[in-house]
Amino acid sequence: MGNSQKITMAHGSGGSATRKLIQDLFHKYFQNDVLDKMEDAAVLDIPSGKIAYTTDSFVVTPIFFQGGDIGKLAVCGTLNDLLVMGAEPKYLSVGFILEEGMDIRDLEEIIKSMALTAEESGVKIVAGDTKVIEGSGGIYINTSGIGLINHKPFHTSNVKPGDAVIVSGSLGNHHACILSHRMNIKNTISSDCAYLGEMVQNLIKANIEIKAMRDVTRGGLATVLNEIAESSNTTINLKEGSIPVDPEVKSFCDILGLDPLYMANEGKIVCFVSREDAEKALSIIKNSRFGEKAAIIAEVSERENVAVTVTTRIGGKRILNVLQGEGLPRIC
Amino acid sequence: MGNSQKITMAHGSGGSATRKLIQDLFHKYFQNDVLDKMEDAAVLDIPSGKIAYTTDSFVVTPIFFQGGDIGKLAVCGTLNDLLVMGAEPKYLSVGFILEEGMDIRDLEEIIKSMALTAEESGVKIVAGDTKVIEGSGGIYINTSGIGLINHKPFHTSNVKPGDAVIVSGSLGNHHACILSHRMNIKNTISSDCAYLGEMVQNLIKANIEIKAMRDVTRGGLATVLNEIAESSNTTINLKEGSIPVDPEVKSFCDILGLDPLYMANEGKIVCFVSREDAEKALSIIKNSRFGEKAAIIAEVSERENVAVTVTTRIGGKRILNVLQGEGLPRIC
Amino acid sequence: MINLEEIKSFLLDYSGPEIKLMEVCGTHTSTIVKSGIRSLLSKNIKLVSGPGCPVCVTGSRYIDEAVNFALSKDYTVLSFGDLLRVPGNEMSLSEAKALGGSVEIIYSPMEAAEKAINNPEKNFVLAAVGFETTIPAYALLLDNLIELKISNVKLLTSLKSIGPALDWLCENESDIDGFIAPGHVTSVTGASVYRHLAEKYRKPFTVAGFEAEHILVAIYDLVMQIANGRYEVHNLYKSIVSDKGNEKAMEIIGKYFELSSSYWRGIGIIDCSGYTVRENYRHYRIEIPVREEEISNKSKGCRCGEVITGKIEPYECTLFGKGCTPANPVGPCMVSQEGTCGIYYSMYG
Amino acid sequence: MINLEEIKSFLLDYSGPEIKLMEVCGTHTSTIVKSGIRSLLSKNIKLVSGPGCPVCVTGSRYIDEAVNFALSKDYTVLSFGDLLRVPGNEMSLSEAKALGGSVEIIYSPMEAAEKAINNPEKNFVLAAVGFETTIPAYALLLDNLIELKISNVKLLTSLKSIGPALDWLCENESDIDGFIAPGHVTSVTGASVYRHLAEKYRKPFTVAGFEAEHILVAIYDLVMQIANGRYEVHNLYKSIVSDKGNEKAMEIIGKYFELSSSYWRGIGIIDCSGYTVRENYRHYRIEIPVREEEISNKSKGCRCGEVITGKIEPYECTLFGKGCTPANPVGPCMVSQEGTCGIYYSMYG
Amino acid sequence: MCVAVPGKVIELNGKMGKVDFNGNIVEVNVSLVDVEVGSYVLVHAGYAVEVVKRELAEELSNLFADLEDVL
Amino acid sequence: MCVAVPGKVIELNGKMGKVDFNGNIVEVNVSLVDVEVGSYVLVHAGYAVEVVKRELAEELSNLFADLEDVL
Ligand code: SF4
Ligand code: SF4
Ligand SMILES: [Mg+2]
Ligand SMILES: [Mg+2]
Ligand SMILES: [Mg+2]
Ligand SMILES: [Mg+2]
Ligand SMILES: [Mg+2]
Ligand SMILES: [Mg+2]
Ligand SMILES: [Mg+2]
Ligand SMILES: [Mg+2]
Ligand SMILES: [Mg+2]
Ligand SMILES: [Mg+2]
Repeated sequence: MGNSQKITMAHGSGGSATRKLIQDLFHKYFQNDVLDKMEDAAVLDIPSGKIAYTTDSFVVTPIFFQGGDIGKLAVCGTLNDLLVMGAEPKYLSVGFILEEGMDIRDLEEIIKSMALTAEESGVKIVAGDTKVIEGSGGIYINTSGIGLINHKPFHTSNVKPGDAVIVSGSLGNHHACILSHRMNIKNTISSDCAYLGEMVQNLIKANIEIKAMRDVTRGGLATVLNEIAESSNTTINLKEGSIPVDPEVKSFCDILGLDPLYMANEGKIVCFVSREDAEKALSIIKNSRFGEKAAIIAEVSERENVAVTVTTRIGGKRILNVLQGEGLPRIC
Repeated sequence: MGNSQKITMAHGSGGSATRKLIQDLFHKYFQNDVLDKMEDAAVLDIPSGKIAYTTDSFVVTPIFFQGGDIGKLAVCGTLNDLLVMGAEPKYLSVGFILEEGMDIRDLEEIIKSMALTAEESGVKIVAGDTKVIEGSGGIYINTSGIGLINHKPFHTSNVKPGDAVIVSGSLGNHHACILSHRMNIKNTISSDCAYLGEMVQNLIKANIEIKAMRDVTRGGLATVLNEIAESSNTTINLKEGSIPVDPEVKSFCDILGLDPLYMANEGKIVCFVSREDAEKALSIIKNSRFGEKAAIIAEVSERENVAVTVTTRIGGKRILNVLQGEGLPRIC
Repeated sequence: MINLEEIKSFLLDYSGPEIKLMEVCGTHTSTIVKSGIRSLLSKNIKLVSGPGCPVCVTGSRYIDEAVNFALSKDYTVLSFGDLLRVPGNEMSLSEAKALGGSVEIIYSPMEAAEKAINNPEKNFVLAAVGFETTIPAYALLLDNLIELKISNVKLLTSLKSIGPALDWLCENESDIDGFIAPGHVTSVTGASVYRHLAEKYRKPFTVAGFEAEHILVAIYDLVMQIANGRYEVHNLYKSIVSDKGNEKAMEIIGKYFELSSSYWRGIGIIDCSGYTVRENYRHYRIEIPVREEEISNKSKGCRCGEVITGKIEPYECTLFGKGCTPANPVGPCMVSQEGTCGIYYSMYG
Repeated sequence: MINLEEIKSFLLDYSGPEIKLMEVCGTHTSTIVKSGIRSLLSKNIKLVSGPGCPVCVTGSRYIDEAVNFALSKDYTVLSFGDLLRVPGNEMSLSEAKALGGSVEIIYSPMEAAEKAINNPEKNFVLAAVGFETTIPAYALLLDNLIELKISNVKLLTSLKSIGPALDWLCENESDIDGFIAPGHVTSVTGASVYRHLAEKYRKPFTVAGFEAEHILVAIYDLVMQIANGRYEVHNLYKSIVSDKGNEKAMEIIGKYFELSSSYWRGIGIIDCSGYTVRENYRHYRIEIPVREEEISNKSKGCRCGEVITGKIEPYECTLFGKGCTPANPVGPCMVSQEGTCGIYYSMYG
Repeated sequence: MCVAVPGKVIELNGKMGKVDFNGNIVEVNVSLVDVEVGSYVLVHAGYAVEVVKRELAEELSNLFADLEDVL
Repeated sequence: MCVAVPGKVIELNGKMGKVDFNGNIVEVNVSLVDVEVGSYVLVHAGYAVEVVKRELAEELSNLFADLEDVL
């Protein structure tokens, strides 16, 4: 039956078609002791202490891209948000909003990818929901996540003058990858979409005191650094030449007049450590998965009247503001 | 500026327009010690033990209706899912997916309503996210929630032959209310959208042993009872005459050929208790907020070859199956 | 005077010769199943369902036509919800919609006029199916379209007349002993339309309402008529149905529509059993040729035709509940809220 | 031979008479700001920005026209992204889109042909803005439309020629001492177009590329020319720019477009400063009258006109960063990626 | 399809009328029946099919008398 | 608007050509320039505006000589 290959409104009815979809796809790939109970809420055993809790929705098009898909993105994005608070991600919830006409085989691929990413990251998907809306075959995914905090949580307010800023890799790859699809520019740029658990774990194991950490997503490095400078009341001084950008991405940006500092990444963090720890932290990151191109890109100083400054390639100085105006749509 | 009254793609950029939206609306109404930190994840203190964790997305149209709005629904829906597992709801995350063209004053009303409902229910909204997609002014809300389980969790597998089934009020009101708007039928049917914390608290305080509990939402009573019968391996025997349905709702259903047993509710639970506790539990529910029309509607027996049977008004017997085929779209 | 309890015990204890009654109307089927009426009858009284669900008797080619309009960028199809999941030879309207075709659900044909006024740049095709109960609504729509000079709505018709179908059944399915006549259709046509059939085929017809009591009383009446060798037309839905029906309604049907031969799924072409828009209003009609249809590939193995004609009950079809469910229907009888297979599936699983 | 370091120290230490240079091109403005070039110049060397952002010089009435097409059910507007948030008298294209208007972003005018072929049932209006760099792309599109007999695309033009605008500036803003000429426009027109202006107004013109080094060298060149009383046209972007420009490109512009008077926001109507589609291709053009415009209500207090003509720097406008930000722009200079106010805002906050 | 329910006419306005079904008010085309405000009509697909001669309770209680009439 | 970047022509096909910008391949209308495969062109809004006579590194190192020429 053609019916079985596309999502129709019936799949969102809450009745038998919804049940079948849940059994054939979600239940099949996401199975674990908690989810399998199929109750209205998952019941979890939590040791006393602090937990981290976050949510994000993912609306990217195309839904499949070089280096990932919307499902992998939805898992990694939320896990990284937990990670950068110093938490060990444990549990995920997933909410699907499917547009009528969504290809069910595509949905299956996405679900497989989520299951695989969750498994590799050591987290369980314990709660889920599916709704169907009218539309033209799109998919939107919300994930929320819970992580356990086993040590002092990272907080942007810990950042102090003298600290060094490390970025874990080259900038703009995810954004450039997504836009390449959309604008029909052929290249081999791959999204950096990844869960960075190993990298952060390695830093913690090496007793690096992480002052603050952020994943560099929507709004780009410029936006993240501005937020941290504001919340720690410092000024961050960026060295333009030190910022890693892949040549293919650089050229891609030039074609469209884009700036990698404002572009979204999905597997990059900035990490604030003391000047003393900087080189050691850098080398740990460089030796971790997804960290080869890491670099020290900035230092923190006493608050001047602006949040973030850049020393340019030719020695000029300028302010780096947050992303202004319209970003390009649906990158995450 | 007209710009400030409608959502545009810029509000989803992650840059300054997103920030302004967050500050002017989410931050303004959802303020609390955790959310105010504006980190990538909320850090929460949790006592050791069990927690309940759930998620749901809400895609109802119209977004404002008699008795509620999509925001109130999104809060109550997730809180009720925690409640029926025996948890005390504590924290919520909220993910907004906004379509370009969404009226910002409408969004503000929805956010206010969510804030009010959360406050009344004693829960904090501690994590949030906003994305903008192309479209025509719609809004989709995902909530996830965490509750603390302070006693034995309710499980559908606890249901045993001899148990009585109580429904906390009349059926079909939410569904009828939503459809009335859509079909331009004028009536005073109001959605039953409500958080049932007090009712459940009262049952627990009175030491009623709750075997299992479910909120009766999408798919209706028929679907919920079938699920519970399956997971407890019992048969549930419903008495048609005992099921509360408001006359106005009944007539509404007759006009459209709908069956209240398959219609969605947003403030109704079914509660399984032993035969001995049934009358006491019923009177507690009747004396709780939103419980006036509660009734004992069924009893549980040893598993026959079907899950749910109905004794009809004229004394016939039939099977009550789960919702088949297409429900009507976007009721929750 | 006999009361309900007496009728119930009579029907449960009945041990006379086996009787087979047909309820023609899908809404009757629904009441019978929802009220568990079969559990209240002796096994010597058998109820079978008839061709009284307009969706179920519609041919797959008709769906194909509607699907083509939905998929074409130039047209929007307006349809009752029930029709959406009926499989055509390629796909259903619901699948066409999922593929980006434009289909909007309506609840009354008269909504079409409003939609047409509000969207003058669009062209609407109204998928017009139904019996005499519904046809006056299409006629009233045409009245409205003409009055308001609306030209962007056309009717794609598969409109049926119940009388000729019953005639065909009496002719071809001689083991049906009596008919529960459809209450609402009869309110338009009048109960007198059955008199000629009753006499020609010597079968009783009882017009019934839609409460469980109506059905029980009608069954009792038919059993008694049969027992007594009578073949009369009885009207037991007096609050609505009269002998001559709603003459104004029949008149407006006649103004805009004319009888024509029509294809019935599972039966074939029956002369003068359908209605099409009259030639002088052809601007509002989409022509589709009346042709015999093969069972389509999409519904291989479907025995809808036999279900509709009371030859089998749904569970006698091997696909019932296996290859064919309301979520994935093979035949139209599984789709519609009035389709016998669908009703049986949701009540008996 | 002088090197970069020597030039940098010369420019930083320069203590001669105050010099005011205009970079005409928005992309130059962007390099200057992004590279922090102002921080490398003596305060006696002042850089002001010119009318070289096509979005910034477009009148509000033009936006109104585009908005009307977007809101009409019959048309889809194709536009470069930059134009979307420019306020018209009622609203911007972006607001029209949020209200359900149909607007699609394109990256090259030539995409219009493909869209037109793939959507024959739609009518497209291409919002065609730009200088001589971009106009050949519209000409190539027209070539394509004619060859493929595509008739569902029309151009709504606000196309500008940079030469007449510079003439106007030289005439009216006598305190500009020299011009950094736009590298890419000049690659089409040829560097020779400035010679007549240089001599008429005794001002030096230096054509520069878009790297920071290009700009520094061009500033140095202009300072030296001024110091030495010279007013020559120098081409310091040899890899791209020639004296005579791209003749094929100028030819195809001439084939499809003719010079016409044109309204420049902040300046007014300048004779022969715009291009419109020639009469023989009128099927592809949407007529809009050239009129003087009042400052619209929507941009009350906006001093874009003075920014564009180098009279003030953005932060001298009282709305800058307060009522007017890229998220809520009052004037077009705050909207475009090449708009001086927008560039200043994102770099200097 | 042939779902039809009785309601009370509460307003008349030319061809159209408002019909009340236990508090649910629907716009209905009444041009095919002779009614006044207060009449009960059977409504199907947006139009009044027939005037209802007696209410449901009355209909059911008279049903057995009707049966007796025909038997 | 006037953003334009140089790339290398890697394929020609009548009026159209493929241009490589450090691994980014774009379809470009090349009808207004005289090029062969291997040429560098400046691309703006989907068409090749001009042939690039020397690469960026060369351009920048020659810049000072060019300056000397004009000064
Ligand atoms: S069960 Fe399905 S396949 Fe069988 S007769 Fe009914 S509709 Fe046809
Ligand atoms: S800051 Fe805004 S209002 Fe002021 S001149 Fe620039 S664009 Fe106009
Ligand atoms: Mg988050
Ligand atoms: Mg995130
Ligand atoms: Mg983050
Ligand atoms: Mg759910
Ligand atoms: Mg849930
Ligand atoms: Mg729920
Ligand atoms: Mg629930
Ligand atoms: Mg987020
Ligand atoms: Mg269509
Ligand atoms: Mg339009």
